[in-house]
Amino acid sequence: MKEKLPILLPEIILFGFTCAVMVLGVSKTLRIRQATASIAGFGLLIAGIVGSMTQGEVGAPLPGLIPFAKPAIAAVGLLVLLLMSGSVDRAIEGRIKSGAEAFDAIKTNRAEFYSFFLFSITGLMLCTSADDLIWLFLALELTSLPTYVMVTISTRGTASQEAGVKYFFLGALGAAIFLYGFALIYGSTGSTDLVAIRSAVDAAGAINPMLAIGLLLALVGVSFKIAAVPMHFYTADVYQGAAAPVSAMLAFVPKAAGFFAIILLLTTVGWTHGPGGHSLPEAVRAPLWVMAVLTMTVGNVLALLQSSTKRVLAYSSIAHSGYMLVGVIAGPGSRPGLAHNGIGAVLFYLLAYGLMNVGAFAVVASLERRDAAEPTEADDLDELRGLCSTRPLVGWTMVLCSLSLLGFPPALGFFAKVPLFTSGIGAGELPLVIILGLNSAIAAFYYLRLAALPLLEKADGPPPNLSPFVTRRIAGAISAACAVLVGIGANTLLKNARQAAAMPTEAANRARALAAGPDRQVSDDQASRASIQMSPD
Amino acid sequence: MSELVLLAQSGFPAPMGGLTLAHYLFVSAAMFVLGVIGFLTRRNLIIMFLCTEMMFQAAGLALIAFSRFWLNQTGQTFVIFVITIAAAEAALALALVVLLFRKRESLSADEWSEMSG
Amino acid sequence: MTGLTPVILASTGSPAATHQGAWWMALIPFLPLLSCVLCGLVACVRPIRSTKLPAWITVVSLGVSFALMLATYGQQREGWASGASVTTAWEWIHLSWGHEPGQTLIANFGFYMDGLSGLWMLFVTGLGTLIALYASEYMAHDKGLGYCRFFAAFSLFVFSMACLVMGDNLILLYLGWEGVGLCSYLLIGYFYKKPSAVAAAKKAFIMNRIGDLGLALGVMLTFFHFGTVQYAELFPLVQPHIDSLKAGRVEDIPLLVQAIPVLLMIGAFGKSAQLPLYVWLPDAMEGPTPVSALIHAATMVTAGVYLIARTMPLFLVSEWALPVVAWVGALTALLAATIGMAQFDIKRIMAYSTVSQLGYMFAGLAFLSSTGAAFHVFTHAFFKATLFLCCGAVMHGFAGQLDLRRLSGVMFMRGWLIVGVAMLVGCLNLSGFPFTAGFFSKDMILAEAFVTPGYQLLGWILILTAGLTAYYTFRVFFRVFVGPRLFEPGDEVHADDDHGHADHAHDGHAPAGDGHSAEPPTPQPHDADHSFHPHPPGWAINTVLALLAVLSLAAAGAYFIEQDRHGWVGSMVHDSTAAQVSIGEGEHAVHAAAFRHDLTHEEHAHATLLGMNPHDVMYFVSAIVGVIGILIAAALHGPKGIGGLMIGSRTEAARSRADELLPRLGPIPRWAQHKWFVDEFYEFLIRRPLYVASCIFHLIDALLVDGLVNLFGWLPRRMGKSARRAQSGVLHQYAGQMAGGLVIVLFIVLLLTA
Amino acid sequence: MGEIIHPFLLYAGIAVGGIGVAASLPRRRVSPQLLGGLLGAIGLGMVLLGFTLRAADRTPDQMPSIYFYVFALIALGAGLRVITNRRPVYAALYFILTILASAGMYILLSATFMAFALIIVYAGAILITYLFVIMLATQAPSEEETDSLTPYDAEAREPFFAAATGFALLAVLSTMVVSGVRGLPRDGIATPPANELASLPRRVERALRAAGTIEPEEQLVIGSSGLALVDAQARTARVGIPADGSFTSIRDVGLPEDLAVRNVESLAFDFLNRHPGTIEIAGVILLMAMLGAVVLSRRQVELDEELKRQQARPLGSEEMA
Repeated sequence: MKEKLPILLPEIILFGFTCAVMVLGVSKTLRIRQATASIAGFGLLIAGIVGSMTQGEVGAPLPGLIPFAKPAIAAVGLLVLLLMSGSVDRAIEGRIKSGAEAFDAIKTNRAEFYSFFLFSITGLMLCTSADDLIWLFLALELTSLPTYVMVTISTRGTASQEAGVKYFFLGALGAAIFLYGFALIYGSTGSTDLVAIRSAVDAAGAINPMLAIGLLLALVGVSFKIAAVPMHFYTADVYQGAAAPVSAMLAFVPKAAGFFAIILLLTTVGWTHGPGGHSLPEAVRAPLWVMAVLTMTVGNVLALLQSSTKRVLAYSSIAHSGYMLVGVIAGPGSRPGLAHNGIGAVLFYLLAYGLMNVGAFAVVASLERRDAAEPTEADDLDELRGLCSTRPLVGWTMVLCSLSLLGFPPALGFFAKVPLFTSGIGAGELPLVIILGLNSAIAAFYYLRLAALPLLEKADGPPPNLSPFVTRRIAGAISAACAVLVGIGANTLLKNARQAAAMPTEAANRARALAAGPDRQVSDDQASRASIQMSPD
Repeated sequence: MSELVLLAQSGFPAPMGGLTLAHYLFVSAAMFVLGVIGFLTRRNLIIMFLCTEMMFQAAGLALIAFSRFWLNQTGQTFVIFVITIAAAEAALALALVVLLFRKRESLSADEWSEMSG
Repeated sequence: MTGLTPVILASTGSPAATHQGAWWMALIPFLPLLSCVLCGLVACVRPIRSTKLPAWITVVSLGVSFALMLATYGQQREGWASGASVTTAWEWIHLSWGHEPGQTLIANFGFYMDGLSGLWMLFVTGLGTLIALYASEYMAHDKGLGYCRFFAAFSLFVFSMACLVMGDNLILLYLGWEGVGLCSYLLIGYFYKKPSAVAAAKKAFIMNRIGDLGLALGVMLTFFHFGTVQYAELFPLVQPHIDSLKAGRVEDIPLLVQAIPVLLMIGAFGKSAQLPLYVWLPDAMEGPTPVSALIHAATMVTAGVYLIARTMPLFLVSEWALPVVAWVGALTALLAATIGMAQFDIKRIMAYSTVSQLGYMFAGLAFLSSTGAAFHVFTHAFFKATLFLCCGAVMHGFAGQLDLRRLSGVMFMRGWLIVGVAMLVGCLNLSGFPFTAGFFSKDMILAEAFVTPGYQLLGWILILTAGLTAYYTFRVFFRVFVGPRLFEPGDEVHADDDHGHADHAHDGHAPAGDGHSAEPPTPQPHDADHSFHPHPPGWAINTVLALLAVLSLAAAGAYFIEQDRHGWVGSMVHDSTAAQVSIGEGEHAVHAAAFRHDLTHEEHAHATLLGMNPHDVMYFVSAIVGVIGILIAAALHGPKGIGGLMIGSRTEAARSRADELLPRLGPIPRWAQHKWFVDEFYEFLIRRPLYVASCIFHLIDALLVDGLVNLFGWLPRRMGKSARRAQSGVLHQYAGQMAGGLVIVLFIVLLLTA
Repeated sequence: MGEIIHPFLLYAGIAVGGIGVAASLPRRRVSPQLLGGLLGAIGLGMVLLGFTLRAADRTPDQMPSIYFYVFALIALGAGLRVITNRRPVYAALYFILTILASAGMYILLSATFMAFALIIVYAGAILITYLFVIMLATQAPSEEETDSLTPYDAEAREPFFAAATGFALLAVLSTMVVSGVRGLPRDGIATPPANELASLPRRVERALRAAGTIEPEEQLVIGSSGLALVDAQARTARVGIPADGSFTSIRDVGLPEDLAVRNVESLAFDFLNRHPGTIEIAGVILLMAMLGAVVLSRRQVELDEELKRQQARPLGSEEMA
């Protein structure tokens, strides 16, 4: 455990800040309550910086994952937090003080909201540090349990509660499924340590049917988190019912956790099967293939029919998961070279998707209608009409983000999607890549609509009001800027992602097996000898 | 046989045959499936959640059986955590259910199906 | 982010390692980008939006860029002799799909600095700074969003131009190429409420697209064949092909390689407004004048010259690529000059003269005189910017009046002296008056025409053009700047000193400026009953004009520095990838010519002009031709007598002695005035058939393609409708479907493991 | 699979069980719950019998004890009642029965600690909370029995679809699991048990003293790593007489036969040695759950607008003061 502490430093820091936010949030002083968002952001920042300085874990299933994933999580997390913050609205607090408005928990004291968010991010980071099924199970739960609460309390409407109950109950069903899968994986190998499972699988030679079924149960259960077929049904309702900032978070945090979990789970069988020796075992690959195809297609075709922006984004989020599954199926690739590493492509895509997607949700979050007694989110697609002229910042955010999500060159989305294609081709998954291409074309129908509505159409009727929280628009603008500008540095990021996805070498595995021995005492020289070794570029 | 003696002497029971394991696993799988069926058929939110608890329990039984089969304690350790998570989930779920009940005066899941498409 | 990677360069001639450039070299392009972003931000902040802040941001950032460029020059000048210095800001594109050469595409944000790019960047940033300063006053009437937009696009242009010039690979060059095209489009269409400006912007964009397509194909083909787009790697790979051409084994060179220069050439013709793609440039004068000065005279339009100079080795692999360039250049020069002679809009005249001078540059490149071309680019940048800015000052002062028939004696009005003198300096340069910068640079090209065998005829054409240039240049000068002080304000009459009204069509020219009206208008004397008073330029414009005038004269000095290496420009060009052919004059030319034509020294020695060494005699020939042109202009358009120079005895602005001469020439002047009906010809030859074709294709499209597309659109919708049934919103149904899906997935596994 | 159960028996049992469960799910009209329960029991019995027959065939010593059948029957029967009983309270009580039966099976699987932990934590705490909530959220039953049933409890939703899906799942699961079990190593020993006695010097010493194998002044030698020098393979321990920081007259003695690590001890070793970080995560999750429950239940204090406004005023004035 002691040797694992430095790796867990970001999580520990984050948890400390979580507690601080939790405690300060019940302060009687308004200013302290208002500061909680900044404190949370500060915590994320520090955790990200510390995470980027962390060395990869020797002998972990994916040794290089942490130095890439944790800063990336912190970066997207900061953006989402920015989108969420501002809920502590000064004006409302002032009105409550003067007695003009009733005290309203949801509008004033949102510190618990931030602490749930930090809990969830902590869980996400713990997912990246996972080397054990038990750990992974707990990390996944820590990621998703707070989101259930956040969805439920995100707005005061019954829609949020409906979203909460759907999300929670189906999530519990998913959790039970992957827990059963974990149990079977343990049962078929006798260990919960991912690397030890890998050794057991290698030693056994063939894939035990119980392992296959356990792995698939686990994958299907976890695919609830990434909103992949067949566990995707909740997505649209939940995204629609939750407040837009929370939906933005749902589109990144559980999804990233799910992908980390899927990748880590698949390292136990490894991409060393198939005729060429560079793909997943057929029993795992074929179901994943079907899932990927259905996920992309279902997400895209359903998004075509929606009239609510959030639902469009929800279905598109399903489709994006499908795209990423292509990279998962392709695996780390047989040949060196940036273009072949599907896992690296997935990690990079996650980051890119997180960055771009916040902007799209920020648009919804920044617009509201004040017709009713209570302002409501302007969620209808028609509200986007002519935004570029009436609400330029918000409108352009939408245009840029949706073009980037579409994968329009030279935006970030393009640079993120290309490696998925190349890795798929490199892994010989040509039909899958063709379907991916077709789906990208279908996606153009609704993404171009999202881009054209603000840009080309004229607003009919008064434009929607801007929400009082400037931070939401800032988050959107940053996201749009990322979507446009990060593409320039895409190569460096992609390279980092590829390094993060480097599979451990045999030597590292052996050191790990030694370390995982009965008394878990690893001598210092063993640990230092087995420094992280990655295959050369 | 010396291994068996060794096991017994170090506090472990004798190894379990695959057949016995199959017995337990079948019971576990049946319990899991009962949970699934209950989740799909019962409309009462509390019962639905009870069914997910049953699925967790099925996983727990399988873990204990595997732990016995492999003669290591990992499975039992896992069950401790499973119970912990089950407790945490239950706390949240029950709080949610109470919230929902106050809203609609009903525990039926069908009350919450306004969003669709 | 700024990882600095040293790159090994094997230069064209002798392999030499590139130096690692200083990291701050990367700031040269990025400061303008920063300025662009800042201008955009200023536009978002209401209180400071309507100040001159964007202008100052731009001026300062460009100024710092220029200073950095000077520092780079000072620091690295010596090093360029042995190879370029490269600074890689960060990796941009790095795709590999295998280990074989040609299976890795590397295009970084790497900045490549050698003599050629150094020369270009010096005047791009320097002139950019000055013109931004000028524009700060010139555009002041438009303060607000438009002002921010203008300077943002202006900065973005400089960034793109820097990428174009400094990029160490063809992809970055292409990025910059598209970038400058975009900025040009944005700035031409700056007065977007004016239909003619929008039309001009569209025309420029479309014409440029044709060229860009050529360039894009050329870049792709280059990568396809050589497997790299980085100069440092590319040129050594080209060398074997050059060698085999030298050895006369043309058949060894793949046809694809020979196609590369043709495609690149098309790109260059588009951007640099050469035949047949030149028609957009005169129309581009719809943009604000500073833009015309910077983009459409000094910098962007020379990108084509830069492209050919930079990729000169690629042009040497084809036998006929350079001759085509030469002919196109010379004919463009002549054609544009003839059109320029008959125009009345002074800005358009300058535009045609730009086209014409660009023709010189291309011809110079084709005569293997990169030095001459580069030198002409360099001097032209200064004096043409001066000329344009003078026109702009006139336009600014006279409410958009640009018709030379409606202005006269401007130089002698109060406060216009600096403008007049600057104009005179510019005109002298342009007409190649002895000992001006333009004189030396033009000579260098002309002389080479006679040295290079087979180009004698072109040489004569170019000499003729030089005479015509002198004529139309001074036609403008004599009619507008000297003579009786008469004027008629343009159609943008506004309250005298009130420039506050925003974004109207302010910069247009008078309708009569097109010269379509048969009857010349009658200008009114300035003391007529009219509320309009011309307002002379302010300090910013005057400073810039004075500075530019001095600089454009001083540019001649570059000819005398480092004379042993054909002047400063020559030495700069020599230390670049254009080096191989930068041997502009003297005995080097022998090699240059022999290089392509297998000539011996003896044969070459016979290349003469009027029986003498062309290099010596050219000074006299061109000086004489130029002076003759000026004299003709003086005779036809100048004021009567020497004394008339001060006040002028020509009492009318609208008429000149040339008008009496014109009817005798038949329809030719009218045709020239109508630009030889080239636009109409294009209309007839290209647009009409295209229209007919498009109608046909539209039918096919509607019936067949639309059907397919509709099917493609219909199918997902249909699928979506059926998939939607699963999204009933009922928790149990979702759970049931999830469980069902799980069972199906597990069944697949069962089937595969059984 | 044939080695463990005849496939026909397996699938027939599952099918019968499926029909039974489908039959016993609550329906608006009379649902044949008793018949369904019987069918379910028959199906389950067929499968377990199939297992047992093969076990008796091959390795009679590996048959599970009779208690297993009892507990399995109770667990699954109670589980069936959980999903078929129309009254939520009874369902929860039946679930407690399932838990108890599971705990019984845990004991059979020599997981004694976990068995009691399960009963205490699950049956004792979690399920009681469930009962509380059920009682809180259900209207008080009136005189007639049927009235107390809410319609949503009285009727199952699509019982046949659910049963078909569920039992298809069971078929797949059991097929894969059964064929997977066959492929497991015969004795299932992956790694030899760790030498945990080395970490328990006091207990070893006490056992040695009780057995009288060591002299009163002798003690167990503690190695530099803080562990006793106990050799689990040879079942010997090193003892010596302590003398100012070191040991003299060191010798190896055999360990008594009955000295063994208890279940709770070895579980604790595994739990604390190998999963310390995981425990912390579990703690974080519990904290989060507590906060979540508080937040969710705080939200339910729904005041009407007027009341809110009234509350707001004193609140505001307090803050002012």
